[in-house]
Amino acid sequence: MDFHYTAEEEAFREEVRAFIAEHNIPEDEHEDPDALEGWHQALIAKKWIGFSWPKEAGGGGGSLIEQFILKEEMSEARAPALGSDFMGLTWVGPALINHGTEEQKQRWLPDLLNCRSIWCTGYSEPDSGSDLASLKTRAVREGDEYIVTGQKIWTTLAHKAQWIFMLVRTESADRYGGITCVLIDMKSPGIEVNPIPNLVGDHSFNQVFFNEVRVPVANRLGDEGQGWRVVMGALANERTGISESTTMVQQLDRLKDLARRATRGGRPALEDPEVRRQIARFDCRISAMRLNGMRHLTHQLKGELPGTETSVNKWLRGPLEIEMHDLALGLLGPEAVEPGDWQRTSLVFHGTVIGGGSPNIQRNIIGERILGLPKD
Amino acid sequence: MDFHYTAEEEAFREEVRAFIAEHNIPEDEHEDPDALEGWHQALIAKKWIGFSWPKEAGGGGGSLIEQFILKEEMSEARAPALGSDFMGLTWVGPALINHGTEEQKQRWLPDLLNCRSIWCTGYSEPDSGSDLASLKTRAVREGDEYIVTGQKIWTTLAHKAQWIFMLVRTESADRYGGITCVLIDMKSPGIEVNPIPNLVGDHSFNQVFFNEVRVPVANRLGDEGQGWRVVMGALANERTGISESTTMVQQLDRLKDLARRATRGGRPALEDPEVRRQIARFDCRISAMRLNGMRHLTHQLKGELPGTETSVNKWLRGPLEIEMHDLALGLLGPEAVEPGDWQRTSLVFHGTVIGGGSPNIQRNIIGERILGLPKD
Amino acid sequence: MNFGLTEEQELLHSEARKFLEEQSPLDEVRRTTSNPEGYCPKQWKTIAELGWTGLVIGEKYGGAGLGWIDLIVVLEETGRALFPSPLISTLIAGSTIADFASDAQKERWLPGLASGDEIGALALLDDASAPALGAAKPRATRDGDAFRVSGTRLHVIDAPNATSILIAFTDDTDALHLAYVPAATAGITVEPRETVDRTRRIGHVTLANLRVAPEDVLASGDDAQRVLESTLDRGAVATTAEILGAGTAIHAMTVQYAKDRVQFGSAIGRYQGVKHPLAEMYVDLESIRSLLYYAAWAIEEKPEDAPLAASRAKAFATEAFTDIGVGAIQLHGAVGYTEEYDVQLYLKRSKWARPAFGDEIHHLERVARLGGL
Amino acid sequence: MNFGLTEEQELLHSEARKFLEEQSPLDEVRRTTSNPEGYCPKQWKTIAELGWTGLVIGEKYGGAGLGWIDLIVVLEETGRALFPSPLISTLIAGSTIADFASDAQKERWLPGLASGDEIGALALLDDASAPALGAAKPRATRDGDAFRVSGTRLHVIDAPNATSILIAFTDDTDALHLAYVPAATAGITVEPRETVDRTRRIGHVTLANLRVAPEDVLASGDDAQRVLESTLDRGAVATTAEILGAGTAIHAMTVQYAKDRVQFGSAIGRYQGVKHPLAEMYVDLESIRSLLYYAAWAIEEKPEDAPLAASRAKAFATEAFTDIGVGAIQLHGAVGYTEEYDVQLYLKRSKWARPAFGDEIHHLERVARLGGL
Repeated sequence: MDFHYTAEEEAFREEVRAFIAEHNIPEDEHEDPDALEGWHQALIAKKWIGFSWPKEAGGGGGSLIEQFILKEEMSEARAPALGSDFMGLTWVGPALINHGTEEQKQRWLPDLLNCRSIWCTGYSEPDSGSDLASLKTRAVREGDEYIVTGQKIWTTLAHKAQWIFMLVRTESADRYGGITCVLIDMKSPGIEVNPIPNLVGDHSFNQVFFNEVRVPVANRLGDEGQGWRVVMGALANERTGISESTTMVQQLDRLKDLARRATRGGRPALEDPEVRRQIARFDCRISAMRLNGMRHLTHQLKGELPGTETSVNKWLRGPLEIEMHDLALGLLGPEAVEPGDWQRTSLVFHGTVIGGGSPNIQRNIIGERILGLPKD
Repeated sequence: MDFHYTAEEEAFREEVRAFIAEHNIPEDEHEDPDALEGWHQALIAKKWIGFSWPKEAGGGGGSLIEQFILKEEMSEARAPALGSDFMGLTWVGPALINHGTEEQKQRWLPDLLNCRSIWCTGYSEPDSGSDLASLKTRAVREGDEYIVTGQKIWTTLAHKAQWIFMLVRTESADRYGGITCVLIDMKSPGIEVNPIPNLVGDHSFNQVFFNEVRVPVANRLGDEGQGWRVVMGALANERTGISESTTMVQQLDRLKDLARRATRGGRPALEDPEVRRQIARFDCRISAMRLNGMRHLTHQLKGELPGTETSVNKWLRGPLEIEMHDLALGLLGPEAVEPGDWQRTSLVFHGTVIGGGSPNIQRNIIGERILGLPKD
Repeated sequence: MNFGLTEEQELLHSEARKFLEEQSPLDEVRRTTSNPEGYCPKQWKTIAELGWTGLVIGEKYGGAGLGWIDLIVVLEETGRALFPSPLISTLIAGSTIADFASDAQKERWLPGLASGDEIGALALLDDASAPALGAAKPRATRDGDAFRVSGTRLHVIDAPNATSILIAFTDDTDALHLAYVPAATAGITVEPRETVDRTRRIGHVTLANLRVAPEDVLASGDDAQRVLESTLDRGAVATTAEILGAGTAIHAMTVQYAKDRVQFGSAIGRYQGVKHPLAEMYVDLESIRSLLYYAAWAIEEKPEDAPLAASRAKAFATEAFTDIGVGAIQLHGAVGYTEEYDVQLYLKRSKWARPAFGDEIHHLERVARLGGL
Repeated sequence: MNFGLTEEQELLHSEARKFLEEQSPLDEVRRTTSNPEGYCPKQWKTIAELGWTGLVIGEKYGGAGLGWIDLIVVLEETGRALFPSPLISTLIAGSTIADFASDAQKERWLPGLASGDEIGALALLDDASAPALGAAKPRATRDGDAFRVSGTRLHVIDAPNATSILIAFTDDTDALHLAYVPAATAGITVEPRETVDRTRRIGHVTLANLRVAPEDVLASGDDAQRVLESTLDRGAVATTAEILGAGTAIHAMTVQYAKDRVQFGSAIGRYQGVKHPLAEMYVDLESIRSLLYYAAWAIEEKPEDAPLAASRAKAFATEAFTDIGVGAIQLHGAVGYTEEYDVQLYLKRSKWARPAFGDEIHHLERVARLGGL
């Protein structure tokens, strides 16, 4: 066991810190396109967008430990995201690298790495939430084209994306084997995007309708029927939960600040042992998330298959979000009825939690794939 | 809504109180046979054993509200049980009254009412816990006898009982319809009783083996295949949870006493708001149990079918027991490693909770029978 | 012994529900609450005609002359419907005046409160964790036989729409006084505040050298303490009734969703991971109902039990409703936190209900204290 | 960066497990713990020969010269096996002396502790919620260059079998001192106490005018505070290691039961009401492992992190193990609380582990304080 870093790793960390010192932008400008443009250009110059991708694909070829250091420092500094296109970099790039033809890579990867495209991903459908493989959107081949008809839901950023990376059904009988991955131009005739505002009125989700949309067969990624494998493979380099734990630490710091100025039963909240214990419990659990992530990273470094370990941290996060918000709103007291930061996140954090798969799914994965209990 | 009682009901309550004042015995003598003998004789004279049974069956013919008042006063006074044979009075008597022949009633009821018999009940089997209807002990008819072979488990007091009231399988194909109720003399050849001590070494459970035990057909209660109905019918007059809530109030009082003398983080425990809140939460939940029971009783008084309402209080009790013991052991601090009352009940209360059906079963009953969710 | 509703109460219950289902379905609620006043004066007039505003006001003052059980029966339904109106504040103002004010004060206020022409508000709370028993923050000086009162009360429910307000203040001898005054009096300013739960309106109430005449004072000294405590208990019980209705509604929506939504080949309600939380919510709602009924009964029939009963009900209901709100959203998955789906309206209500008339911290401490700790 | 075990540590791990499975299965544990001394001297000798008692003692004193990660690897296994022995106390006594004592003291005590001839005990705690930092209750007066110490320590783990004891006391200037003394010294009495968890032995230690010579004193003043705090952290980390092993064992037994037990036509592990609690226990155990590994690493490699890391580990593990114990019994149903079934032995261990070296109340407060609150 050794938490020390090599001299090269320490040097890389210093390089990241220097970069942040020079280029980081304040949190309230994270939505400002001009500020972000400079940030992105600096990242592109470093090849830190697509840092984990191999150099021959135009990526940074960063080692696992370097990726970890980069992400850790960025979260600590509350820096903007590593690129403008989360979906594209998380799903589309790795899938193209693993399954794309040379032509496909040439066509899409450079824009991805240079922040010149925005992708959305089409997995969920109205009747298939946790149960992705029950998707029904169908693609029927006609010559050199697929005719795609169906609908996707919860499609983040579909109203801004140029492309959608999505799963369609090319054969109906086979649950997994009938699924194919296609990349579709969002300007194609027959696509209609309807916003789904969330409970505080923000628009990030959409419903996307496909009415006989014509998609060149050249836009198919992988073979017909390989879609499930293409998408699941992109998950191989899944999150360790370490940067999530950094976010949670920052949230805990805000909660401590709130506790320092709040009252509880007429006395300063910090004189209430229950408040202190609750915060301490959050601290322990966040620390566990971070260290679980480190053990997971160690397994990755040793070349062991990542498997299902991320479910552990995903499950830890849900109750943590709920309980931290519960305490925060309690500390706010009557002020909790007015709009504010904690009030807002107490309404929308469910999205974060559900976004990682419903809590029941995480527990099923642990129970069935790790503990070997029978499937329900 | 009216929590007042009629003059007759108040008079009955006074009668109960006077009885208790005269006959009650201290808690540390509740196991003393001599002390109990006097108590039982006094109860028998009042017809308060089998108080809910009709007068023509030798019972007290007490109204529902009188039964409630009797039980309430008895629990408040921490008096001994209303009779020596809990199983017999709860299950066997009502089943005999509903389904027994005149001869069967004459044979068994008087002993039950006069504390001259002890019954045990044979439902659970090694492979059928929550799933009672999967029982396998079989009874094969030979002339005027059944030949019973199989085993029962968790048979409380089998080592002291003269009789067992049990379910056997007379037909294998029909899950519910193949079950028959028989009453067997525990001295019959072929019965073997093995003790199952619990985790603190107490002996109340047994395993009972039946090896070709001959049982006269006259000992069958109800028709062949009616066993399920016979047993479930005996539950019709189920507990409302009110006397359980009285027990919980007494336990809460003990917990408050413990909190008054304990320390927490180096200060008096009662100065710790968390301790005060936890105890207040228990108070609220126990109060809810009691009032839920009153609403249930009101439904019974109005002649509405009792149904599944008792599941509500059964589910409330389990977590309450767990959390109250958790706080008690925490308050005891290092003393919790030594034997003592709270330590003992912290080990054995699970029996109380599981005895009422596992917590999962209670939630299934509520989810399926009350909320109408699909069966699993 | 009868711990249930009478036939008349059952009828009131189903009529209230029917009325609200027809007149104020949730899309109507959404429309109404986007108006600045946050309620519909026409509907307000209608419920006043139905007798709701004067439920517990005597017939001689134009009220229905009913009791607190009837009141919670109606409030369960307004809670279920998230009916946006200043009903709770108006009812409690009327209830307190009817039980504790002088005949002259009853004459002055009760007919208007019963007819709905008056809309009440209760400017009583210091903060949610510690409602203002003991010395109230607004302070008064003597001005002949009147008082001059200055001070602020935050987050006063229904204040923006109120025509009259119950205030509490202490004089220079630290004696507590309660007074009921017209909202339009010089020296009273109401600053409306935005709320998470748009179906409720709140505001900060500032008293600046407000003149309170002797005839405005409802109670003074120990009397005022008693009336204030009882008024807050009534508020807690009324809020619990709305919690019960709202909690039952969100639970029913989630049960229905669990029956309809199919995943992996089964309705998700089949899975114990969905079924069991729904069962637990049901147990909580049943328990809230029992605690609430008893507290409402105690207000009228056994006032010495009312403080403990009210605090038990509000404490339990607050914690349970907070959990039910979050749990219901989770069980709905993504659809639960869309703007369009109604379940979120109830989640927002749970955020309002928590501090209203004392949060769980306040009421649990009171349960502990009244329970001998 | 490597947050895992080395190959040597993995080997130690599997050898420890193999040894205990063979030499100390649970029926053997039941036999051993019914003896008065509560452990098997022959097995003690064997594990000493395996090097366990001297794991973190240098080779020059006859120890194995290994580190704290190796130590927790072994204690995870003794916890899993509920191995009854005074190993924890002996290891911590050795670890503290090795790290903080003078050379002469090391010469005096380490060979015996390494060889298992000495059995240690730590008579340090005031009560579980507040381990005795600051002024320790036993008080000392000066007697020439020696001390005379009187006072009592309750519930001292392994005291009935100890041959030497670490004590803490304050002198008449309120300075703290730590001393390591032979248990057979005149003035020390050990009163064995019954325990819920029969696999552990505890006793009350009374010091009556005990003479402590200068050469017995390990540390004084601020030094003593530091050594005492570190010793208690080591105790907390060692206990957490045994919690991890015991928790993993009871969890594995329950998972197996859930696979084997058939009800309503399915193995009960299929139902989410069983599957999900088992998944949550797994998450807790993984988290205990992570927190524990880091705390053990910090003791040697980053002592400034050790107090927070140790308290996080013990606080989290204590609460999780308490829940796992109760949950495992519940999931077993009736069989879980029979004497015969082994799962109850682990439930009893959870009752012991909770207060040992500070309960969750103590450690959570420490986490809060060290976290800046």
